[in-house]
Amino acid sequence: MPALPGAVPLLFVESVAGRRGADLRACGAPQPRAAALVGEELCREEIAGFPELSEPQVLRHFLRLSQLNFAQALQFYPLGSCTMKYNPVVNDQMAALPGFAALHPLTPAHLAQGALELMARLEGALAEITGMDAVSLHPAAGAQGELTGLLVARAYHRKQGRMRSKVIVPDSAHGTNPASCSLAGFSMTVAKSNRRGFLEAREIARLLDDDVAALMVTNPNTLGVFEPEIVEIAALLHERGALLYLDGANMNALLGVAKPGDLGADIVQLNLHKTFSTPHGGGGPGAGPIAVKAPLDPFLPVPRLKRTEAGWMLDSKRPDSIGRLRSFYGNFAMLVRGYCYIRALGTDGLALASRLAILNANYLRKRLEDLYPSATAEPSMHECVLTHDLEKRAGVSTFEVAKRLLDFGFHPPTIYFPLIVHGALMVEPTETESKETLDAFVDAMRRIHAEALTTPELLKEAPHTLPFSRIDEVEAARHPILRWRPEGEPQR
Amino acid sequence: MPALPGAVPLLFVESVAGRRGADLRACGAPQPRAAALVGEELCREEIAGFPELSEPQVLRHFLRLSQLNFAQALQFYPLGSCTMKYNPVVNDQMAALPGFAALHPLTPAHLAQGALELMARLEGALAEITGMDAVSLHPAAGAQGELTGLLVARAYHRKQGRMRSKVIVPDSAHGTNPASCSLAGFSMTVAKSNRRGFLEAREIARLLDDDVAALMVTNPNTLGVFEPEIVEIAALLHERGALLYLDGANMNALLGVAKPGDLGADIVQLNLHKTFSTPHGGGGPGAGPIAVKAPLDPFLPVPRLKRTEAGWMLDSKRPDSIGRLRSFYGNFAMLVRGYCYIRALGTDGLALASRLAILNANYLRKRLEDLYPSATAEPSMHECVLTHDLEKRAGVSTFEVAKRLLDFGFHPPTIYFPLIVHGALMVEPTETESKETLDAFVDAMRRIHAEALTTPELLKEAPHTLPFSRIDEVEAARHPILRWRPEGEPQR
Amino acid sequence: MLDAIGVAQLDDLVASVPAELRARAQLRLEAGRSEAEVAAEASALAELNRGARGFASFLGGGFYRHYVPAAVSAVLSRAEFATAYTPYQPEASQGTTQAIFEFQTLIALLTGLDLANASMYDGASAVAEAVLMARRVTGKRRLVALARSLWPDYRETVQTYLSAFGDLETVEIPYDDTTGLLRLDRLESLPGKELLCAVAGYPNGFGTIEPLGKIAEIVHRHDALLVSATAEALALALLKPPGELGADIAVGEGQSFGLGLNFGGPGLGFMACRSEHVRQMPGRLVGQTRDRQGRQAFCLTLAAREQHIRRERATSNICTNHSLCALAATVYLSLLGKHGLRELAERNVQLAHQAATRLEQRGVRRRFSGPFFNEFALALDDPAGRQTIAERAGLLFGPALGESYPELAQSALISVTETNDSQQIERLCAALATREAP
Amino acid sequence: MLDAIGVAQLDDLVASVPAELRARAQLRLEAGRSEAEVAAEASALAELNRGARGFASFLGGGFYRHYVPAAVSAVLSRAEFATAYTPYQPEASQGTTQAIFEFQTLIALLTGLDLANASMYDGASAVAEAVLMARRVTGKRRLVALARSLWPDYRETVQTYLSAFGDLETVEIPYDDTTGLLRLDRLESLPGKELLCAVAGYPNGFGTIEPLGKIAEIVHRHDALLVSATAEALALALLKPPGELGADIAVGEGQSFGLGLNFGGPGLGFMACRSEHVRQMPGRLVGQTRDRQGRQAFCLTLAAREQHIRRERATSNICTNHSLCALAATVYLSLLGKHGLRELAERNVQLAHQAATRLEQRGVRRRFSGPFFNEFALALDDPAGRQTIAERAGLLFGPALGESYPELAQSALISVTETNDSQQIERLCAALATREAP
Ligand SMILES: Cc1ncc(COP(=O)(O)O)c(C=O)c1O
Ligand SMILES: Cc1ncc(COP(=O)(O)O)c(C=O)c1O
Repeated sequence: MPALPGAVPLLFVESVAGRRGADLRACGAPQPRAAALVGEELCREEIAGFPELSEPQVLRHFLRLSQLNFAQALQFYPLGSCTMKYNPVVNDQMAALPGFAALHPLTPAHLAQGALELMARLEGALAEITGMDAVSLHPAAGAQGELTGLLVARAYHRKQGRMRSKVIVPDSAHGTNPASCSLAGFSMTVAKSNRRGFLEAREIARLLDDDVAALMVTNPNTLGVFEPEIVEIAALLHERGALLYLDGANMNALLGVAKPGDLGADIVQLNLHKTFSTPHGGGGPGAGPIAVKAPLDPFLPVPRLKRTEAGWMLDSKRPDSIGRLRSFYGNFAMLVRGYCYIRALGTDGLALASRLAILNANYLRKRLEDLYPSATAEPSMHECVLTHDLEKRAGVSTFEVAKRLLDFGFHPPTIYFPLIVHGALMVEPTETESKETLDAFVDAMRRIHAEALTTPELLKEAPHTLPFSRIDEVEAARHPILRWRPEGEPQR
Repeated sequence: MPALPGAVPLLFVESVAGRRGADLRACGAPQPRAAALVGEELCREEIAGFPELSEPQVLRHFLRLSQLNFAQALQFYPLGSCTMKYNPVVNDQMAALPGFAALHPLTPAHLAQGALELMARLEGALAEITGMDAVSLHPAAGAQGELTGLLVARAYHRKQGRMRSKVIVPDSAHGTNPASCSLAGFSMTVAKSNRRGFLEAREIARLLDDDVAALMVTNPNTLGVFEPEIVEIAALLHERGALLYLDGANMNALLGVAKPGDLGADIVQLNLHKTFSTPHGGGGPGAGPIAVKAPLDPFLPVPRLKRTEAGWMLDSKRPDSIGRLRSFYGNFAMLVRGYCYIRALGTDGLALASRLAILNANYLRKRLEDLYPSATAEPSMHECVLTHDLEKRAGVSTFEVAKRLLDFGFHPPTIYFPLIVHGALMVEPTETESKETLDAFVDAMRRIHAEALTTPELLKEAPHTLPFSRIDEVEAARHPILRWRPEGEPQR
Repeated sequence: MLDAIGVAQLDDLVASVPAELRARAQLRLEAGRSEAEVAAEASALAELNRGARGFASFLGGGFYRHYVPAAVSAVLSRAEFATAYTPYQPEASQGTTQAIFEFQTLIALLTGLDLANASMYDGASAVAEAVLMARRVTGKRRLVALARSLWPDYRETVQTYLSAFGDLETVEIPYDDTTGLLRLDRLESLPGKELLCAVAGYPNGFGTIEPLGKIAEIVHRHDALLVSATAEALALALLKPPGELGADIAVGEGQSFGLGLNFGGPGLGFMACRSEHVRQMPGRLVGQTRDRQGRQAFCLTLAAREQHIRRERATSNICTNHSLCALAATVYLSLLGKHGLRELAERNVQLAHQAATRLEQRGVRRRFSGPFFNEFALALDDPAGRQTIAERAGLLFGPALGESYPELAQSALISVTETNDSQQIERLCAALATREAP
Repeated sequence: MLDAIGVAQLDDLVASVPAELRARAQLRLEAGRSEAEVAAEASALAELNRGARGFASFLGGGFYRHYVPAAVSAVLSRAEFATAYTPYQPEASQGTTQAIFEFQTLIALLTGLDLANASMYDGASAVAEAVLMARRVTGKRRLVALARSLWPDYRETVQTYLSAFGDLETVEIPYDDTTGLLRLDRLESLPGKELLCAVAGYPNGFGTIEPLGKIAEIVHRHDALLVSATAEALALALLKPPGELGADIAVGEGQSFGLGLNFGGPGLGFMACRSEHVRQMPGRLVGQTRDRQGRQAFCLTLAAREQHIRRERATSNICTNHSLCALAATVYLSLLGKHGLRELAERNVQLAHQAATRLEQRGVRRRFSGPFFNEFALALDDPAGRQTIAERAGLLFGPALGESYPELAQSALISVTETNDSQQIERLCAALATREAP
């Protein structure tokens, strides 16, 4: 038990036979043996290796583990494309209200009107923010929103009697976009970004044919650039009967700045855990609502909210719907948070949030441009992609710059993405960081640049001040150990 | 912003003019100026120097500060006399229920029956545990319980027409005992513990006269020894019309083991934050109920719980009462926790808790006895007081042993207390620590002993691995700086 | 800051967005609210959900009412866990990565399979991903057999995920009308060479415990894979583990493990499989490794399966998963531990069987005879009418089965957990056995 | 472990307790309960407190209804703060010590005094300790003047604390029946040489704002100390600070600063004074210093005043204080900040004055004419009857003043905070102005 955060033994190693934590049984009369009731032959032995710990031990275990994490609430976390903004704690408090948290999903609608009303209001707000006609809160995350949107596109075309098989995706796209295309049964055609880092209408015109179901594009794109020809591109697509799918993961740049619907988008997914500030949870849960233009509404997944005389209900009788992609309707606990966030900021707050996010990104870009030039000359929106020449000059990689940043108490930016930029550092500061924090980050980045040239081993061996030194990821992949096994039992 | 926990600037230094966090005003029509309503001449200017920070900044500030603390939930914290046991988190959750947390103290009794019922049940449970007749939950902490108890004793004697002026307190007593005597207007007579570390009836007999109002004694005493002659002493006192005040701060040794009432106690205070596991909060809030024998009941502070036909109410019409020592009735939020704790453990759990606390203390004592002999040959109850010869052999003080323990991730024991033991280390492991933790502590203590003999500078300069090195307490007292002042403004 | 950038005002920064678009982007929402107002409004909405409190509930159907120990939320609310993201930088994420590694181990132990991933969205989507995974493993086969007794939303989700693939066909295996169990003979008679995988609930959508071992035998005879799908994960503490019975991929919903209800989301999809199939597995995986000092450490691994590396050839598009839910399950399972979890499962069985027996004594019969864990289908003349009567008596139960199974219009589910007690069971009996018309 | 110790069984360890005592110590409580059962039981008790929800409340009288920002509990629930103890080891307690130092500064700024301590139990006990402190400062004087307009529980607490000292006498300074303010003339006429200190509420127990500056002038003319006592700490954000007006010791209740109501406890006693009196101050004090590397650091200091060092000659017996409550206030005050706190105070004033005006328009008059912050006394024919009428209309107000002030049997307090709104005020007017008999 070290003084400072440090290694914590695995649960299974801390386990001591016979020890126990919570006991959830009610006291009561002795009962018939459960195995006898269910059928002895159906029942297992006790689970060998399952942990046996007291409640204080369990709590200490996880609290000590928590001490090993960086997190937005504690550190600047400018992970590009992830929008690690401050998550107001009141939103967590609201989601935990028994009226929400203890509500069973199959509660009769008339006993769940508050939850349904909240979702209806959220759908309305997201429609207004995106400039779209209909919203489904169904998808569990951005990627599932993408899949949902693409299946909607497929169903729409099919209903029109067209069986289109291709989706155009720019080379700068986030990995989920091509993966979603495959999952939705489309083949993917790659559109090249131009040298300035955006998509030209020309390129789309070149690729467009009657087999193209949609173009899937992120805007601002992954270089942080607002796609200047997007309206023209949308027109081209629509002319050929194709749809514009807008990946809304970067909506944090567009609140009150541009509505995807006005840009010509037919489908857009939102990542509530980014733009609408639901906490990221170490990798979810998030929520990935999708919004569509009216003609696509019939194809949205079931269930859908429906207003009846008796109030709101969830309707699954929608013949053209693509069906469902999960149980129930949406990651409700995250929807509560997103709803509260929108209410708190309101019209002006949301518009200001995007503008401040853009301000912060451009401030960082400007203050670092001599050492880490932007990958594009275009103005940045809410994030900027930086480059450097340290590899050439000092044999120091982006990866090593990132590791060194840890020593300064900053979570590194997203690295090596977008793929079209060599050694990219994708920095998204978000609007909730103060100028002082940005300045401190600038100082660290500048100092690291100097170190790279003078003492590159400092970077190569970083981090130096964390509870763990460089962790061997190659070894992990080469000899995968994906679970604990009792001493003596071989890993398989 | 360092990677690891480290210095956090003061709020006032982080402040930036014009920045703001929470805005609690409701939106609404513009209002008349408040100062005009109250009277301009009564109102102040804005508070120069008051912090101006955004909500994310405030949260990060305090989360980072939290990282600089040791705490029971994270570290072994064997602070003798303080009973730093595990605090079940469900108890915090219960205290935060709106039905408790949002209840105004002046709510009409018929709308607050749940709170009153809970307190009545708690009083009943504490009476049963202590073997006393009546309980008041009024005092805010142990020390206030002591004062309350002594004032009750004073009022009792006065009612009998006796104006007694002295209280006998053993030399081993906790500092609050003599201080409470003074505060209650008594002069203090010190009783000497014998060489085995307990109080002899002989000594009391020697000191007893008709001016003695009470003997105030902790049992088990601060050496962790059960006072063997306590029953005899009680009899002596009662014979002379004096009372036995039992400081119940060490009740964690006595649950289901011995009832103060059976030992002859007339008054006992309990520290809910110790025995009954309410969290210590960095120094409170706690709760210090007092329990008395029936003859003292009329003198208990007001209000008192009273059962009427309409249910429970708080009664302040008690002519013999000593009055009140605070507003309202008890640190209710702590009472909820203590109540839940007692319910969860129940008869057997409480009795086992004390026995395991005693087991753990004796285990540590035994495993360390060659290097750190116990200050007494008597058996230990829930804590043990250890000594050492490192000062003689290596010029290393108890203070330095304590500082070195920090490097091993352990909060040090209470040191230099009780005053009657030279260089004491007062170790109270509590029942909620596992054998593995105790063993790790033993290892650290043994290693430190070896270090003291071989590399004493390791101890003299400890701690080495914490965010802060040795902090200069002497300087703090010599030139007190008790608040931040704006740059340029002199400290006064 | 504007000066540093060299612009005059905030709006100059968005000049790359055509002015006309910006003008139209003006939001028509309400003005912002103070925290107190937002809290008051959300609380008022929460209060409107009368079904969330004051009822004795026997609702099941895929999400289960279990007590969540306070320590779970104490851990989940740690900002270090809640406000971190996917642990791309392992040195700054050992809390998250180790917890996931522990989660993977716990799921492997529960399912009796070699390994598990870091989480999926929920049970239904995990089943769909399992079918796609089975397809990658088995190659060119065409037929996906879904037990009709599988949860309806799981079946529908599989259908949606497969809808994009013209070359795949699903076939439904009926259930036995008496036992509520999958018809083994109908599985047997499938065109074996074309079978890719079969999916069976465990327990199934009637709460009934499928004979997984026998199903596996048939499926393996066809050289296909068996996917088991568990909605009530607590059952795995008592029932033989799917892996031991021959399931190749075990998926399910981990909501029972400390997540609460939350009106249906987030859930916790889990997925376990055999080592040899790991490279076809979707989702994040954490592996054990070492740091430079040789200390045991953990990091994301085998990312070559994933979208950010493999893009259109990834095993899935999943990116954000349900990491914090996996943490909740890890804490929950650690707290209950080997004995507590088993005893809790037993308690659920005891109460559910007590309810079934008491109802039977009052003339309300189980619809199916198969063995069950903590949920079972009742035969009821008029489920909706009964629900109304029950509701008046302060009771909730269901879902009614008619909407998903027209042939079971006179049937509804009852789920009994440790949150119920004998007295509630008696009230339920009274409500369901009374002759009163709704 | 028993082996290591060398005993055969657990009970051998308590052999030093006579067997007969042990036998009688057998507890007659109920058996232990599972966490779920304890939670269910406590929740049921909480539900019985109908007054905690569903009412529009105007209850005041020493504890005030203010919105507590969620960030406060997010910080307070950090185990590092909640489960630490008094920071005896500063190297392991910089979180707690720095927060206390910040708290001391905030209180000093609010009260306009040089410095403040780490906290007292509550407002009432802080007043009592302030009087004892004044006694240590002023030496052998005899007379403690308490404004009758001071909160009754504060007065009673002072009486209790002083009851042990035969050499001290308290004298009550009456209030002006029209203004509700302390009678300066009566203060003036006290035997000056014997006066130790005077204590006045600020605002006082009728919500009225005492002319502290004038009081100070008189008290100082007697060479005595002035103690100001504030129950509604929020008032200090708007009113001239007591220190500036001449108070020597400013004490009060900080519950308004993020603590919530909790049926009256814990509160947060605060105490501020002039530098020259610091060595007579009770309670913990944190001071700034440095560590070996010269980094700014904090530790408990001036402990020579305290019980663990000075024992029977300590300035107080206080040990455990209300540290976590002080942390709550520190977080709260930081969140609101310079502007937010002021605006909140203004909002309280506006609403309270709006209520007073609207009531007046409906014929319900203030009992006193003195200036007020967010609380005032009303003249009511039958306060208890009115409370019953109000309660039926979903309203709470009070306390009625008759119990503590027999001469004010026809009066009750109304407290109006930001948690109220115009609509609630109208409902209150309706309930208090109606002619309906209770
Ligand atoms: C541009 C972009 N699109 C899509 C996604 C996928 O969203 P999710 O992680 O919620 O599935 C991300 C998330 O990282 C993203 O950055
Ligand atoms: C033996 C003893 N008595 C009394 C007290 C005083 O209790 P409190 O700190 O709750 O005022 C303590 C606390 O440290 C103690 O250990």
